[in-house]
Amino acid sequence: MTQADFMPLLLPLLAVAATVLVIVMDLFLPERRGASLGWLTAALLGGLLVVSFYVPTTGVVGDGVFVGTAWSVFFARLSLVAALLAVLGALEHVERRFPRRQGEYYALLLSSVVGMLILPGARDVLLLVVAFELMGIPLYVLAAYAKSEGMPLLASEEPGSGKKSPAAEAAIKLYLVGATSTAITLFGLALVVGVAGTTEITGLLGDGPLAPLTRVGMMLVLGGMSFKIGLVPFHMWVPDTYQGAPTPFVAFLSVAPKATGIAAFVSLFVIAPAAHGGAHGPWIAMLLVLATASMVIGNLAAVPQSDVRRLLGFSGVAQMGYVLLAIATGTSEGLSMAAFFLAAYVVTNMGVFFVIHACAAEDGRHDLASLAGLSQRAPFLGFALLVFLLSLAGIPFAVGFWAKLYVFLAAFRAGYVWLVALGAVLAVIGLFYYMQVARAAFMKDDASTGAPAPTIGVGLRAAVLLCLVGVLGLGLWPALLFDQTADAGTSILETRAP
Amino acid sequence: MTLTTCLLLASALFSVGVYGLLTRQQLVAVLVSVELMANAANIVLVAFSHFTASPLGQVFTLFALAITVAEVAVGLALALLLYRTHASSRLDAAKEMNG
Amino acid sequence: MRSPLSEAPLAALVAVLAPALAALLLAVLPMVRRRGAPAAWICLASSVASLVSAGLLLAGQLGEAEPMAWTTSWLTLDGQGLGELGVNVDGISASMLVVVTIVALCVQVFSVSYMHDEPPDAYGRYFTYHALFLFSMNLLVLAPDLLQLFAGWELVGVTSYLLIGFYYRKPSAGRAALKAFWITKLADMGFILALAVLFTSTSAFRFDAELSTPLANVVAGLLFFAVVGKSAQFPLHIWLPDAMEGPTPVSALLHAATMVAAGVFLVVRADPIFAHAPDTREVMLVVGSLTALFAAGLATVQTDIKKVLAYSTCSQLGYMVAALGAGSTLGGYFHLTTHAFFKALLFLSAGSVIHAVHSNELADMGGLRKRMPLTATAFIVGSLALAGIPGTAGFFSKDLVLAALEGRMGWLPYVALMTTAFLTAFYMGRVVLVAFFGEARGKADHAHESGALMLGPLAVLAVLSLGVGYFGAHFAEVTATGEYHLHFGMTPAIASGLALGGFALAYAVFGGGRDASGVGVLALLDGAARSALVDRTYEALYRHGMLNAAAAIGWFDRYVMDGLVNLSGWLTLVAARSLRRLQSGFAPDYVFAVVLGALALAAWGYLS
Amino acid sequence: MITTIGFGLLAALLVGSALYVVRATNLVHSVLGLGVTLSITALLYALLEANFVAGVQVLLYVGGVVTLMIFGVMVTRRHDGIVVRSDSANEVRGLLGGGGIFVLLALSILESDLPSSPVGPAPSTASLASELLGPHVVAFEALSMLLLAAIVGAIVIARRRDFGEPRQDLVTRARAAREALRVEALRAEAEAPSPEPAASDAAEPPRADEALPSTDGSVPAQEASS
Repeated sequence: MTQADFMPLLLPLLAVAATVLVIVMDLFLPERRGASLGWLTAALLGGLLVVSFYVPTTGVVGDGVFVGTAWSVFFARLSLVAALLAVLGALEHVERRFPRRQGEYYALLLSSVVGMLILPGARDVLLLVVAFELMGIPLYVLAAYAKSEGMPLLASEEPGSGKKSPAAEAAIKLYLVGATSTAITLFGLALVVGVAGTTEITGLLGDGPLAPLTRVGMMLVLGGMSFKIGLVPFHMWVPDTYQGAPTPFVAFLSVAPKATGIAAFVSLFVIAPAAHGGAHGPWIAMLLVLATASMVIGNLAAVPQSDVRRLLGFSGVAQMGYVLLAIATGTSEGLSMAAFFLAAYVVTNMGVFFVIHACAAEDGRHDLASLAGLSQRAPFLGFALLVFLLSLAGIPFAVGFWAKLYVFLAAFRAGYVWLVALGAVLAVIGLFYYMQVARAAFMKDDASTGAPAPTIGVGLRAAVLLCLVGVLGLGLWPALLFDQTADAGTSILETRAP
Repeated sequence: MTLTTCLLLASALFSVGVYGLLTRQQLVAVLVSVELMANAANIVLVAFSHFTASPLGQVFTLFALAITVAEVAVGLALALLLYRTHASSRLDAAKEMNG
Repeated sequence: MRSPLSEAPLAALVAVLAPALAALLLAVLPMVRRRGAPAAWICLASSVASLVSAGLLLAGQLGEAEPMAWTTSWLTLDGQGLGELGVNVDGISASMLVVVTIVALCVQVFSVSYMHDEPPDAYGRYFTYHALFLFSMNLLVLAPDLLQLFAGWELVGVTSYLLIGFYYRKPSAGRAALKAFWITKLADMGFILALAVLFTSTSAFRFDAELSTPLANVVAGLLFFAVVGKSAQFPLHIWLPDAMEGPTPVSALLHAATMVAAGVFLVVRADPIFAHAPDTREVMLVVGSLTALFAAGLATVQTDIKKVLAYSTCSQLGYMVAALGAGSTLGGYFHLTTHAFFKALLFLSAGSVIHAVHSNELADMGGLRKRMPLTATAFIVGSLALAGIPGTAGFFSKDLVLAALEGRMGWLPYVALMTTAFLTAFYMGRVVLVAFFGEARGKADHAHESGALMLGPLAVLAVLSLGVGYFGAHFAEVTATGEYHLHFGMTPAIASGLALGGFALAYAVFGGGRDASGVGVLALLDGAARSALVDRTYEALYRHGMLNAAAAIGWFDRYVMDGLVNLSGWLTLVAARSLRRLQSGFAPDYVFAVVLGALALAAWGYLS
Repeated sequence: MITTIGFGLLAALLVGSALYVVRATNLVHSVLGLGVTLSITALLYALLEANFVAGVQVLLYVGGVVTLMIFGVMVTRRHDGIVVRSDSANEVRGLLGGGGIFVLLALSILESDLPSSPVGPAPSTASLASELLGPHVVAFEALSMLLLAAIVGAIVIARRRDFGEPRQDLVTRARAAREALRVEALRAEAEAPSPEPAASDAAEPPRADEALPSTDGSVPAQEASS
C-alpha cells in the first residue's frame, strides 16, 4: 500500500499518536503538574479537529475496509468536538478528584475516540467490531473512575461498610449489559458472516432473498448494538450509570458513543441493505418498534425523576428514539437529518451536563434542589441551562428546534405519520420535565437553601460557553451545519467500496 | 459431523451460556457464562471456515478471542472493585441506584 | 411613483431588530441589567424605535406603497429553499405591528412606575424579558412564511413563560407559568404537524399555498388546534385564568393585544389556506361561539378583578374565532385590533387599581371613583368599549362580527354571541359598580391616584378605544381583508339594546349604593329598576337563572375541564411510576431485559 | 466415521461441561470447568482442521482467561478457606431465555441450506496470515490499541495506590471515625465491667490509626484484609 492509501485513516492514526504522547508525557511530567495533561489533550484534540477541516481524508483504504466519505468525516468531527468539550469540562474535576490518575483518564478517553474515528468509515465487519469495542471498553473504565469514593478508610471498617461507591455500581451495570451485548453481537455476526462468506459490509447480506440465519443473525446484532445507543429495552443501564459516573465523563458518554453507535447502525442496517438491492429487511419494522418504545418509555420514565442526571438519561433514551425514526427511512435525506440531530444533541446535551456538574452540591448530589435559585446565584449558568433545556425541548433559535423539525419532516415524508404524531405528543411530555428543571433553576428561591454561587473553573467555563455558542449559533444559522450533513447524507449512499 | 450439527452444538452452548447469564448471581460467575456465549460464537465461525474452506472465519475467531480477553480483564478488575467497595461479589449488593 | 418610504424593509428590520438588540445588550451586560433603571430606558428606546418604524410602515401601506418583503433563504433542502427568513410588509402585518408596538410601549411605560418597588435586578430582568417578547412578537407578525411565524410563535411562548413566572418566589406563579407554557406547547404540536403536512405536499411553508380542499382541511385543522391553545379557546382555555399570576402589566400585554391574539393573527395570515377549508371553518364557528358564551358565563361569577378580565378575554377571542369561522376575516381581525386597545386599557387600569389597593379582590375595592377619578374614567371607557356601546370602538367591530353570523347554522352562533354581548355588559357593569361606586371597603380607603407615568398610557389607550372604530373603512382597505360598511339594521340595534340591558341588570343588582346617579344611562334606568315588578323579574332572572347557570359552568370548568388535564397528568405520572418499578437497580434484571429484547428481535427476524 | 464418533463425543463433553460450569455451586469449580470447556473447544477446532486457532485457544485463551478468572475468584474471597458459593436464582428466567434462544436458533439452522461437507481444502495457516496482515491489517492494529486500552483500564481500576488520593472529606471522615472509636472504647471501659468485650473493643483504635490513609499514597498492606 502506498502512503495515499492511508490518508483516510489519518485522523485515527493521529489520535493513536496523541494517546501515546499523553501516556509518555504522563511518565515524564513532575508530580505537581496541575491540569497540564488535560490542556495538552485538549490542544491535541483541537489540532485533530483543525486537521479534519484542512486535510482531505476521503478515499478508500486497502480493499475497501475503510472508506472515508463526507459522512465519516462528519462523524469524526462530531466525536472530536465531543471529546474536546469533554476534556475541557473535566479539567478541574480530574485535577481535583483524580490527581494521580490524570494521564490514564485522558489516554482512555483518547483511545475511545480512536474507535469513534474508525467506526463510521469501517466497511468491514471485523474492523467495525474492533472499533466498536475500542470505543466501548475505555468507557467501562471511565465510568468506574470515581472508585475511591466510598472506599473503606479504616482497617476496622468492614469493606463496603462506608458509603457504597456509586462508581462501582455504575460501571458494573454498564459493563454487564455491554458484555452480554458483545457476546450476542458476536454470535449474530458469526452467523451472518458465515453465511455470507465475506466480511465486507456491502456483501454481508449476499444475493437473493435473505437466508433465515442471516435474518436471525442481523437481528441479534441489532439487539446487541442497541445497548450502546440506549434503546428500550437495552437502556436500563443508562440512568444508573449516568448517576454514578463522573459527571463530565457522563457528558461525553451521553453523546459521543451514541452518535457513533448510530453510525454503526447505519453501516449495518442501511448501507448493507442498500448494497443488497435496497431490499427492506425485517429490521425496518423493528427499528421503528425500538424507536417507538424508546420515545414512549424514555419520555414517561423521565417525568418523576428528581436526580437531574437520571432525568437526562431517560430523556436521552427518548431522543435516540427520534433519531431512529430518521434512520429507519433509509434515505439520504433521512440520514442527513439524523446526522443533524446528533450534532445538535452533542452540543446541547453536553451543555446541560456541564451546567449540572458546575452546580452539583458538594456531596455529589445532582438533584433538582441543587439548582435552586441558580438564575440568581450564577446568571450565566442559569441562562445557559435555560437555553440548553429549550434546545432539548425543541424551541426555536436553539439548534434543537431544527433537529426535531428535520427529523419529523424526514419521518413524515417516509410515511410514518402516526409515529410523528406520537413523537409530537411525547415531545410535550418532554417539555414538561425539561421545564421542571428550568423551574428549579428560575422559579425557586435560593434564600431557603442559602447555597453559594458555584465555583467554576476556566476549562468548564470554556466548555459551557462553547456549547452555548454552538446551540445558539447553529440555531440562528442552521445552514452552516445543514450543508455539511446534507453532503454527509448523500455521500454515504453513493460511495461503494470497490 | 456436518455444518448443521456444528451449528446446533454452538447454539446449545450459547443457550447454556444464556442460562448461566440469567441465573448466576455473582459477577465472576456471570463473566464465566458470557465466556461460554463468546466461545459458542467462535465455534460457529470456525465451523463455517471449515465447511466453506475460507480463512475468514478463523481470522474473525482470532479477533473475537482478543476482544473477549480484553473484556474479561476489565470485568475482573470491576469484580475486584465491587468486592472492595461493597464487600461482596454478589450483584444484588449493587442496587443502590434504581427508579 | 415611488413612495418616500421605499426603505420599508429597512424600517421593518429596525422594528424586529431594535428589541432584539436591546434584549441581547441586557443579556450580555449584567451590570447594566442589575442597575434597573438603565435597563428600562434601553428597553423603552427600542420599543419607541419599533413603534416609529411600524408607524412608517403603516403610513407607507396607507399611502399606496406596494407590499414588499426582504427575505433570505434560511435553509436549503434538495437544492431548494426550505424556509425564508426575513420581513414581509403588507397591510396586515403593518397594521398588526402598529397595534402590537403601541400596546407594548404603553405597557412598558406603565411598568416603569408599576414595577418601581421591585429590587433593581428584578426590575432589569423584567425589562429584558419585555424586549425579548417584543422581538418575538414582531418576528411573528412580520414573518414571510409559516416557518418563521412558528419560530416567533414558540419564542412568544417561551417569553410568556418567563413573564408569567416573573414572581419566582411565588410557587403558584411557577406552576401557572409552566401550565401556560405546557398547554400552549401541546397545541403547538398541531402547528408542527401542519408544517410537516404542508411541506410534504408543497415543499414550502407559504401562507398562500394552493391546496386541495381535503388537504386544506387537514392543514387548517391542525393549525386551528394550535390556535385553540394559543388563543385560549375551549377546551384549552384553562391556562389563561391561572396566567394572571404574572404582574398585571404583563397580563395587559400577553392577554390582551399580543400573545393570545397571535392565534387569531395566524388565521388571518393563513387566510388563503383557511378559505379552502370549509369544514375547519365550521368547527371554528362552533368553538368560537361556545368559548364566547362559556367564558362570559364564567366571568360573571369571578371575584378577582383580573380573573374577570381573563375570562372576558377568552370570551372576546371566541368572538374573533367565530367571525373567522364565519368567513369574515375583516370582522375577526378588526375586533382583534379594537379589543387589543380596550382590553389593554382595562388591564392597565385594573393594574392601577391593584397598585393602589394592593389586592386583586373586588371585595377589597369600592368607591374608588372618588379617590382615583382618572383611573375610574379610563376603566369605564374600556368597559363601555368592551360592552359595545354605540360610538365606542367595540361597537363597530362587534357589529361586523355579529353581522357575519346572521343566519349561520340556524342562527345558533348568532344567538350565542348576542347573549354573550348581554353578559359582557353585565359583568363589566358589575365590576365597575362594585369597584368604583358604593362604599369604600378594606384598603380602598387609603387608595390614591396613580402617577403620570401610569396615567399617560391609560389616556392614550382610552382615546384609541373610543376612536379607532371610526377607521374601519381604512382598516379594511389597507388590510384588504374585505369590504367594510356600517350596518344600520337590526343587528346593531339588538346588540346595543342587550348591552344597555346588561348594564341595567348590573345596576339593579349591584347599584344599591345610590352613588350610581353620576352615570347618566344608569340613572335613566334607575326608576324602572326600582319598580316592584321589574325588580322581581330581575331578581328571578338573576338568582335562579344566571347565577345557577354560571355556577354550573364554573363547576364544569373547575372539575371537568381542569380535571381532565389533571387526570391526564396523573395518568402520565402513574404510568411513569410503574415504569420506575421496572428499573429495579438490580443488574441481572437489566441483563434479562437485554436477552429478552434480543430474543424478541431474533424471533421477528426468523418469522418475517 | 471416526470423526462422527469423535464429534459426538466432543459435543457431549462440551455441553456437559458447560452445564457443569453454569450449575456448579463452588465458584472455583465453575471456573475450572470453564477451562475444561474451552480446552474441549480447542479439540473441536482441531477436528475442524483449524490448528492455528486451536493452538491459540489453548495457549492464550485457556491459559489467559482461566488464570485471570481464578485470580479474580481468589482476590474476591476471604482468605479463610470458606468455599465461595455461587448461588443461582431465577431458574424460570434462565430456562425461558436459554431455551427460547436455542429453539429459535435450531429452527433457523434446520431451515437453512448448509453444506454437509467441506467445499474445499482447509485454509492453511499461511492463508490465515495473509488475510490477517492483508486486508485486515487496520483492524489488527486497532486491536492492539484495544488491548492497550484494556490493560491500562484494568490497572487503573484494580490498583490500590489511589487510596491515597487527597480528598478533603476522606480525611475528615477518617478523623471522625477514629474519634468515634475512641469514644466508644472509653465508654466501654467505663460502663462495662465485663472484661471480654472491653478487651476486643480496646484493640480497635490503634489499628484504626495504622490504617489511616496517608496523603503520600502509601497504604498499609493489611488494609481491607480484615
